[in-house]
Amino acid sequence: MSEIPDTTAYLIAGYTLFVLGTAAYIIYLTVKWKKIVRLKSEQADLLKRRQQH
Amino acid sequence: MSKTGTPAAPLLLAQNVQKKFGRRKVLKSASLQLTPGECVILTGENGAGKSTLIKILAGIIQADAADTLTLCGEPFPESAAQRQKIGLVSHQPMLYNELSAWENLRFFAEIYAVPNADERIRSLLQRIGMESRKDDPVRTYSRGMQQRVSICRAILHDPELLLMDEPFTGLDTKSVQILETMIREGKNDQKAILITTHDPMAARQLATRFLRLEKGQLVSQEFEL
Amino acid sequence: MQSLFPKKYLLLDIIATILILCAAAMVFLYAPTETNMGLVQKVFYFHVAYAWVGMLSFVVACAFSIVYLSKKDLRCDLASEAAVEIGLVFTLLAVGSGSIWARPIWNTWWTWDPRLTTTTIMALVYIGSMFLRKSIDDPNKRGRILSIYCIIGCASVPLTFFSIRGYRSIHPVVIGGASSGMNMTPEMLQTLIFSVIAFTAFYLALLAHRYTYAKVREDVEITKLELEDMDE
Amino acid sequence: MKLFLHDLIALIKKDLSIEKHTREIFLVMLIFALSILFILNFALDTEVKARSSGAAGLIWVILVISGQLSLNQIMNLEKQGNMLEALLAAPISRTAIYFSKAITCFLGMYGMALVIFPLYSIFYNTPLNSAHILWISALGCWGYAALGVLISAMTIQTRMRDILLPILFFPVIIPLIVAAVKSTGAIFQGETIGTAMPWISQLIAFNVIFTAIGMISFEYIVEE
Repeated sequence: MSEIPDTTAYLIAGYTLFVLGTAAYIIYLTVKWKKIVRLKSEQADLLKRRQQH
Repeated sequence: MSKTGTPAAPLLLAQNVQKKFGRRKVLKSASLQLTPGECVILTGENGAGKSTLIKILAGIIQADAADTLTLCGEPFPESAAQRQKIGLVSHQPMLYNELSAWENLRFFAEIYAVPNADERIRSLLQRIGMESRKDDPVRTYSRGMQQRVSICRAILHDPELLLMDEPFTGLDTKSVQILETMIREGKNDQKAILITTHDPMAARQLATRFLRLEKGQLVSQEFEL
Repeated sequence: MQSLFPKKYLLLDIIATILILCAAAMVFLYAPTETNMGLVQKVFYFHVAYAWVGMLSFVVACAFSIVYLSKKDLRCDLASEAAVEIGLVFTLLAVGSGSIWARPIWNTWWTWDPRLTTTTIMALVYIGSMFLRKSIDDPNKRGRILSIYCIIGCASVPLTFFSIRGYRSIHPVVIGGASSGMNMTPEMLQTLIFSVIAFTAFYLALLAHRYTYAKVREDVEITKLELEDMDE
Repeated sequence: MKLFLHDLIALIKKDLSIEKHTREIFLVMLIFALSILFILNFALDTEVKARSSGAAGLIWVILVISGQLSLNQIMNLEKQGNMLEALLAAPISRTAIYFSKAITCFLGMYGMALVIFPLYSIFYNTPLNSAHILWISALGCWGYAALGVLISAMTIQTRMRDILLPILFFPVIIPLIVAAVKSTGAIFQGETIGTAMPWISQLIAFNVIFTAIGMISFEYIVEE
């Protein structure tokens, strides 16, 4: 039975690419989400103060 | 829209026209009625939506929603044939800079299918005193000259409705006189004219009615003449 | 709404994460090591899943574009924007993992194989449309123009595949079918199908989040205008 | 139908007379193409350039890259004096505007192809050896112009204008270029039409598809 070539290095490379890529995108999304939520709450306060006048 | 018993059927009837420009609702519910022989001055600050209304009536852009929008009774902007009855003057001259006045008018005469175009163009050019410069490219003209040629372009096909978007901006006195005579003639041949301007004093003596565009609605305005 | 993530999609997130973990478990524990490729063959499962999601996302974006053109509902444009962005990320990861997987087998990082080339061209179309989206401000015009470009892209990418297929092809791999000289044992096939399902669920969760983000950003813009009006 | 044709001819005459006055689009494109031809000459060894399939590919690369200049320019004419609105206000159908732009661009491209093809065969004495080249290159140029005008109508309304056109246009025009290169290459190699037919039929199919998409969606792109 031919000896199975040892390609574990590429396996690790492949899966680190998957994990890092997906994680990077998720982090990117959360950062943008946090920014926009903060902006929205600031606006909500501004709106409330404006309506009181 | 005071209906002082004008017998003629309205040339243009627009009710509850709405248009959002970007995220801003520029026209909340504009209603307007134009009868032949009328000259309506529409004022309003810059950005109030005057140009948008003119573009909708000219068929360039479509309103988001409108109860009725009819020209001579038929539903409006969809069909290209309807636009044959409309002449448009905008603060930009809308002429091809590289072409001469003659070539520009020849081109527009062809797409508006103007009968015996050459005499029509020649007579119009004479009237605005551009006979001598008719073969120079438009980019060599002064602003006043360009606007005069643009006015010729608008009335070339003898439209029933004349829309003018801030036509008086940047005109020299001679061009203003020519514009006023054209408007007066238009009123006499029972054309309906709508002029937008942010300076209400312009062409006051020509106007039969005044409208103001505020908060996206058309409000009729009585001026002590 | 200070939460890290919108609550609405928590359930979807949980399901997606569980599915992915199971898929990973299946890949490493259940699926046998392929005889003549060695361990690197395990990259194949996720590679196909990512490529599938990339293509699916392109079709989803195209579908939303068609709906937008017929219904002029701005939300469809936002959904299309979300689908395009996620599609691009998955396609790039698929192409990257594809070349890593190909390296030991055909000892080249890149092969002009029709499927791989078409996927990369699809990524180019994605990037082009994102540039286009950034450079138009008026939301209505942006929606209209982006929808049409998305439909053109959706028409052109399959045409690219057909036109270059006759060109030169090393491994006639059909999605999910037998891979180049790799005999697909039943366990392998099950793992593959499971990971494709897992990543489709993950895709839906991501799409929901990205869409919500776009929706909130749009609301912020609208309230900005309202605030301006109130100032007058 | 007569009216449509009448408007179409008027629009094309207008574009051509502007071109006659400024001589911009065609001459600029031609000189750009020649300079690329010379650059490629030094960049590639003679063997590639002389081989018939290489020749077809190189000619089409030159046409595709320099054709992009005319695409930007053609829509720019309308954008300067805000003329697109004048045309939209005129009683002509939007498809007439689309076809006039596509035909003008096609004439520029085809004119350039008629210069580049013989010039290339002179420079590298590759035989053109059949008149079929004429209509095959016409098909290629038409498909290019039909989709190009559509993408140019989009990018002309954006902030980045000319830079955006190649990024958006080249990825989606690839199928047409592949078919065009393959067909021309087959003809250069002296194959009969029969053997090159699979590629030519693909070229025709792409032409039909892109023109159809163009006709339908041009109106959506230009109207505000």
